[in-house]
Amino acid sequence: MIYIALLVVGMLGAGIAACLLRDLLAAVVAAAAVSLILSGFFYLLQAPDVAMAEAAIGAGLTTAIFVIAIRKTGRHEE
Amino acid sequence: MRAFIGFVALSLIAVGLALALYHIPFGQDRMDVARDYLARSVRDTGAPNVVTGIVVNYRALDTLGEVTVLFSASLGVGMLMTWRSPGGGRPLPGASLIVRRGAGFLFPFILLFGGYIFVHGHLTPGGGFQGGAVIASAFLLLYLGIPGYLLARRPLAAIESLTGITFVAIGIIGLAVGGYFLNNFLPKGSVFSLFSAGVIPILYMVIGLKVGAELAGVVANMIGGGEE
Amino acid sequence: MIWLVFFSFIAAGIALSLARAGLGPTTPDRVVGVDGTVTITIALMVLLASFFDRQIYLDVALVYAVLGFIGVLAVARYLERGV
Amino acid sequence: MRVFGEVLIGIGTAFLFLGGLGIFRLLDVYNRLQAGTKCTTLGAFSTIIGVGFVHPAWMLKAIVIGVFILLTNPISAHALARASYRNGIPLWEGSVVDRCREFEECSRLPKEGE
Repeated sequence: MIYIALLVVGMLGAGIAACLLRDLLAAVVAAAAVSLILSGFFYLLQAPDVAMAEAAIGAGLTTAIFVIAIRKTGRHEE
Repeated sequence: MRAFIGFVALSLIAVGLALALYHIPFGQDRMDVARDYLARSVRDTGAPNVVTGIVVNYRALDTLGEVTVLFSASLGVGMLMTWRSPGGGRPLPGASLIVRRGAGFLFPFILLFGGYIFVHGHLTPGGGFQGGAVIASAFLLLYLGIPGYLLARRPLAAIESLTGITFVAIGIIGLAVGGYFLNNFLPKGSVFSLFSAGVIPILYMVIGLKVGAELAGVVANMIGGGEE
Repeated sequence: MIWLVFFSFIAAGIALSLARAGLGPTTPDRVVGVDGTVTITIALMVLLASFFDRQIYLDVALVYAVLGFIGVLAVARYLERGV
Repeated sequence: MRVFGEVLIGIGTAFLFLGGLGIFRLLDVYNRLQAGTKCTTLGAFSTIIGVGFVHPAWMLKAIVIGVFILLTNPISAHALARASYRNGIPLWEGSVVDRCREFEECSRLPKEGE
């Protein structure tokens, strides 16, 4: 139970950080952390199919696509 | 001011969700359909993985829709980003020797792993979408490790189109043989063996190749896009 | 009983790495925190597969072991102006 | 066999905890990367092989996972360390040796925005 509470707190903190950070690269890293903890959650709830989809998409592809988009636009939010 | 409005809207949504979910007891199945699927799926489809049985057999038409959505998203990215040399002609600093060699060494293994995931989609967790994402990640690794790498566009488009046609063709054969679209017309085989579950492995291979080609196309378009 | 010890160690490791990801003054610090969390999570997933006694759950850990470094590599190549 | 596997898991989880502690407590990016790569790689490898010993039928897949961790973790750590050094992220002020400065490979990049 306490482990699940820890995971929930971590995921909430990372999600709020992803919204509030002005440095978009750091926000992307926070979003990657959200995806990681979410995948762990699906795993704990014994849904390995969904956990695997979240892992395959969230580990490499979304981070890289966000990073490329930041390269094309700008790193800091006004 | 904008942050305040956003906060109010978010709390309204949260209160609404809490009110709506308050009366539903947690952890009990509220629907008979789930129990029905669990009881019948293995016998009907021949796939021990119930999720696969639902996604590619009972709800295969919805899967066709999903693949189409992904296709149009890839098309949109391709229309927004033009196909040009990486970085818009700006010379890119090369990756170090370790990254280059590592990317080249790991690439075939990651491709093989993606293939393993979608071929074994009816036996183990995972399937076409997951395997396709893994294959696209392999190409992304090449882009990251080897600056100036360009994916050949023509085979990519050919794979996308051919797999889409194959999906629909399997559906129409099912319509001709069994009376409804995407009917599982092949013999089921014995449960837990690789060649079993009728058309499910074939459909998952088709979906995996299609998703992999589409996501790799998205990555290629994003990286190779112009800078104007 | 012994599983409780293992899971406590791993939970402490995840909490400390995530705290570094939250605190880290520079972006590479945060990436280091998330990268450490990925590695610890792979071990956690394998342990949980052993705990649930389901072999097929190992595949999820395998996906993370294969793909976990691509995100870090993407951020590193961005910092090198290589993307 | 089972006891041996559990001993390996114990060693591995202890190293994972120490790796997390190192990531949290050490003082600059490079030291943290040291803890976050060496320690957690050894910890995860030991844990996974330990699970393979507890369930002998899983050994093959456990070895595959472990080998992938051993192959991929150093690549990302190396790329991150090089990128942060070339971006001019400072070493801790008490550091006594900086061999990377002598090589052309580690030349500083121009500031963001050229």
